[in-house]
Amino acid sequence: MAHDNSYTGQKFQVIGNRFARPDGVDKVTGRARYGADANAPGQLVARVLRSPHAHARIKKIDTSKAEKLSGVKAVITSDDLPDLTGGNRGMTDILENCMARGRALYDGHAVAAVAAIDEQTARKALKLIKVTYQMLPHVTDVDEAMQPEAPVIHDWVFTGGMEPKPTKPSNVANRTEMGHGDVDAGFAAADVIVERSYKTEQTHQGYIEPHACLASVNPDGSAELWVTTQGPFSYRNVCAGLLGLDIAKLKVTASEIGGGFGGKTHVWAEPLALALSRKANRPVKLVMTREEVFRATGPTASTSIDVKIGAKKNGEITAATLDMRYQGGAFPGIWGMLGCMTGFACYDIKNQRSVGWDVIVNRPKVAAYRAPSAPMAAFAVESTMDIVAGEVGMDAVDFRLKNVAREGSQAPYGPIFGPIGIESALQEVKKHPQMKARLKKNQGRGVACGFWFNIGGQTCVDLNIGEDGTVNLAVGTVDVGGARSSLGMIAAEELGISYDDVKVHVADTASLGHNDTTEGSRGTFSSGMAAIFAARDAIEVLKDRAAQMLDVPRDAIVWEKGEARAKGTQYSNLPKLSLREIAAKAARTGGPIAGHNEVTADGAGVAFAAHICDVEVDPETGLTRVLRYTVIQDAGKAIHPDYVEGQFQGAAAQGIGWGLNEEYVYGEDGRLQNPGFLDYRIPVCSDLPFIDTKILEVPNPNHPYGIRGVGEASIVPPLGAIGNAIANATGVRMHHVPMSPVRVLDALDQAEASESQVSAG
Amino acid sequence: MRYESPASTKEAVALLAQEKGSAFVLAGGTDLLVRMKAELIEPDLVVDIKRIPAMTDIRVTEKGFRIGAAVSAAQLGRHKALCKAWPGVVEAANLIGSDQIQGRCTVVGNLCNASPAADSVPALVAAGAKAVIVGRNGRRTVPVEKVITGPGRTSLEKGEVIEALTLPKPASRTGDAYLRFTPRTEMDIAVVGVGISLALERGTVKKARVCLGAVAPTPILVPAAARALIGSKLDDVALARLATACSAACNPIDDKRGTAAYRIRVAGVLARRAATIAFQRAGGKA
Amino acid sequence: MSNAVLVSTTINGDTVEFACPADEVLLDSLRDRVGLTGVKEGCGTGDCGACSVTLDGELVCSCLVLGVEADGRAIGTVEGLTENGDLHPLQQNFIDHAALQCGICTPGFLVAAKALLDRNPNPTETEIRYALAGNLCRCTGYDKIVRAVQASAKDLRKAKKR
Amino acid sequence: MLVSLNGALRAAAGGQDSVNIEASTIRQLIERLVDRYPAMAGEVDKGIAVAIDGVVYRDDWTQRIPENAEVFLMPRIAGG
Repeated sequence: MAHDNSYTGQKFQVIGNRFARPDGVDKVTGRARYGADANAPGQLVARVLRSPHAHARIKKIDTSKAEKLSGVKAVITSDDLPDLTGGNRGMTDILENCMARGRALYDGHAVAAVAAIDEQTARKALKLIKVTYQMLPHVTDVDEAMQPEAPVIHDWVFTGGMEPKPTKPSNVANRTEMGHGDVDAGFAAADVIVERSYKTEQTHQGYIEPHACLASVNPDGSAELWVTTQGPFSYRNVCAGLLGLDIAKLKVTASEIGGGFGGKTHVWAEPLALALSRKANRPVKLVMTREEVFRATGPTASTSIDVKIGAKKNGEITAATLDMRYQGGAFPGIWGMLGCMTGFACYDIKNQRSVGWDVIVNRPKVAAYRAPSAPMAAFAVESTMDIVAGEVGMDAVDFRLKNVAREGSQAPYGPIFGPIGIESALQEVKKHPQMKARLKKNQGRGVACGFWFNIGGQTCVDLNIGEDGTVNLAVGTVDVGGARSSLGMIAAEELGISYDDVKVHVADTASLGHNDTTEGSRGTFSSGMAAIFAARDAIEVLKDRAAQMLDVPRDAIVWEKGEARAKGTQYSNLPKLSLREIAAKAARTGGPIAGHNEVTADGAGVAFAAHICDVEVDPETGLTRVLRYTVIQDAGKAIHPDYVEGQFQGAAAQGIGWGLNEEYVYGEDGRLQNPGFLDYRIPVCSDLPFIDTKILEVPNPNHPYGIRGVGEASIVPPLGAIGNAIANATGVRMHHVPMSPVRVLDALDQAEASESQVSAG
Repeated sequence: MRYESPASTKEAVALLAQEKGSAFVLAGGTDLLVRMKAELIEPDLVVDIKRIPAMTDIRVTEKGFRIGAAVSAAQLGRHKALCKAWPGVVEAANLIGSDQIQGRCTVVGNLCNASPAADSVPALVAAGAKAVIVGRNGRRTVPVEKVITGPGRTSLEKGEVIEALTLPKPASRTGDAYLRFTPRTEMDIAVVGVGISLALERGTVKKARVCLGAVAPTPILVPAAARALIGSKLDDVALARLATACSAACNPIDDKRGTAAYRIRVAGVLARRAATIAFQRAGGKA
Repeated sequence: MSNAVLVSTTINGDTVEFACPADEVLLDSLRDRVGLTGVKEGCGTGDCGACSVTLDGELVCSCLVLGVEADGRAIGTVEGLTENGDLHPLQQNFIDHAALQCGICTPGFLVAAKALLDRNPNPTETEIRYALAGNLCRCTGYDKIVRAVQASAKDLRKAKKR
Repeated sequence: MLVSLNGALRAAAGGQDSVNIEASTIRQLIERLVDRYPAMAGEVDKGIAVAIDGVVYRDDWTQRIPENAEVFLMPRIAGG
């Protein structure tokens, strides 16, 4: 896409400042309405019955007693959700994940649902539903699921990406291979080769707001859904498809969203709420409990990864390979593929090969989690990079710089990088004061890098100018982290007006054209692009109107600093017309003044980050505390620096939680043992230090302002940075994430044991 | 479910004794309401004891302290005399949950919930706390370590409630401490907890009580650990013997919060650290 | 509603009556019966702090209080933080310091931070972090929240001196 | 024009890591690929992206492909 790049590097009036967000007051006063904050007349309360078994055949569901309970208005099972997907595998997987069809595939899989007049009645009704299960063998570990003796979860899964195609079904949905060059020759040329294996456990996005919606289906086939989602348009399309509704007749309104991080990109229980509403012919409110959120929605993959890196004595990497096994829960995923595409992206490695396996297990269907798949691959690569640096006797940062990807380097997924920021980020690392902070006993420092693609996609905005000259910008990308401020700033910048004169809101699906889900750090990138074009579209209308008002030819009008002016000496006595003045006369100069844009915002700039982490390890308990932490990331262009920093800090905090303590713990019985915030330990305020940030701006040439997505890349480095810091503090390398006290103490013990063995021998 | 908030202990006892269905005492509610939410219990009667005057205050008595059963951990933390006399007990109580939980949770509730990992219990046991139990047949006083009989089980009989806990007036040169291990700094359940109180005479440990939490089905008083300290000036040898005794006394399980081996190991480590703090608080010099 | 109990209480200074089942938690009473949806549910088990309110001045999780317990007591929620229509310094500083992203945890943080500053007008960074440890935030990494609380403490101390 | 293939697309093209195809737009490129390798249709359904001279296009099939451009075909990605 050819863009006008003249704005890159221009002097901005509004962009780069720190304005108050438009939804700020609502959110600090409790007025903002989230998923669970809407009500409708006559609404019912929905509750979902979930399988307590990891894998079981559902022989019978007897709902008769529940149906007879006073106050129960609808009970549904999969029979109420006939398969209308026409064999579209992706859609049938979603349907089956929403409610089990003959088989419960994981602990927490929905089996039936009720709608009743109140919560008490709904709970009571669930207890009256009798499900007869026949237990089936289950598997929850990614490596075990790949073994030939493992129970095969789906008989229709034949590993894709294999030549020849396998003749027997297995739990391996796909094999993906990426890379370039000749790795065998590369390894042959290496002076040092390091091979290591790593494991990472499953984590959850952990948004504080549970999934919640209010569904209302009318007998005439029209329907409304108020829901906390990252993608109201995608929710609309999927729900309409699963329920057989017309897309235009299902209006989805995205509520304020209490965090998503990828977990609210997919439908979970929303189709159930709609089906219940249809059956009861009343509005139905469905709010998940925290336990349901953990057991049945969007965790990320757990992994098992082998990495091999070869280098010359001078530090040049000659070859590298990754073999990565990602479990995607009970349905096929694309997670191994994403691991292949990101693992080595920070480095210019001429001979590289990455193989990813997508594995099915009896766990909930994996959803995207902030730079999905990249943190695990990066943990393996960044840990091994430090080991190789040690083997060749180089400083770990210098070793990375020696091999760093630059403009012209080939990405693991094929293309050649344009201008990118990882080299600058590593140079900033070297300069950063944290690198000189003194480390005491049991303290250590680690550095790691991270990459994420970012995406663009279908986008559509409306910009409407009121008669007082204030501006409404309607966007279709949900604002998860403060994007409304940035988009308002962009519109103000283009129009040349004050930020206070622009109000941005997120439109419902009936009021705006399709917008892709807010994922892949695309919100500000793509809606920002559309906002620029919509503003320019409006400016053309403003110029038309000004020409009329001044009675000059259209092409004599120019737009500068929020004003129309007729250029040329013959017009020098004419006044300038402000946007406000033109807007006031709109009714008599041709009607409403608006700007629109529909765009496929391709050309998202890739994002890179480098982090510095200082830790202290208690050698007697294995406890690791983060002492200091710095994030350096390329933002292309920071529209609102506060919220860019906020993305960096939030992503780093999630990565730290993942690295140290967060994990799904499954029992032998295949049940999740810690579905709550007490034992699924996300970092609390006292666990973290201030997180220092440094925003780099290497403009993305494919965006008019040079914007890159900033939301995801900084969750990628923390796992490796922490591992490297622990190794620096203790001399012991961790191979299993999270690096919890039990695992660290165990590793310290093993190291001591092998050392004493060596000295004894 | 029926909710009652009687004004006297006697009334509370009568309500609990007469209830034919399942009856529960509501003090802070920080465990009870969680269990109700999870549908682990469905009470027919809940008796709120927070409007019973005898249960809602901390009294300084001739013998020491009397802590009402409905006194929140936050109240304990604000009681200067108690903080001075039994800092270990107060710091243990103040480790339970967040400030929000502190505003509600009680040490008696912590005790009656009978979790092996209860934070306040090892400190109370080490301090020699006693429970004042009231039932239809009158009141009895039992050492705190006799209250918990197993995970989630107590020696209270139907209709009995704990009205208060008593703590002795500490002898001079007494110090106590509680340490727990958790992966997070706050908002966590103890993987191991150690409560120690000791009394010195001329710089030497004269008396000691050591109680471990989260390493057995109930918090356990470890006499061998106390013996390791008595007669010592808390030198490295004594501390090593303490650690060994504590680790030896553990009978833990592997669970989602930690492995048995880890608990055994860390029990010794924490015991050493807690003993050092208690020793300093008692005025001892290493 | 079976076994409904009439509760008479004070919320943000106003006398309020509502009827609720005896086993309903205060969080649900506030949200569903009184309409104070600024009080958020993140977990229902006291582990996230999104439902923080004050009960007779004491900071609590409203998910761990029964609605009936509120009878005769005084409750404070995020909706009561503004005074005479003006934002409380904490509210203003949360906006100014970008201390919220998604904002779902914000009401709980504000109520907890106010409870902290009421009892300790000049907390250290560590004191702030421990006092707010019962409030989970998944968006910010807490950095800007701690800074906003520090700035508010300063503003409030200045206002007091005047 | 040499079009490099990545990931599952290699298997769909019988294991080749690049193919020779003449096309002036993304649409043309994809249509001709599917004609030649029917297995590719399944991959197109799952979603693919095209990188032209380093810029990744996920959706816009009207995009023109300049002569001598460096073209990579890869699976379409998602994000958080």
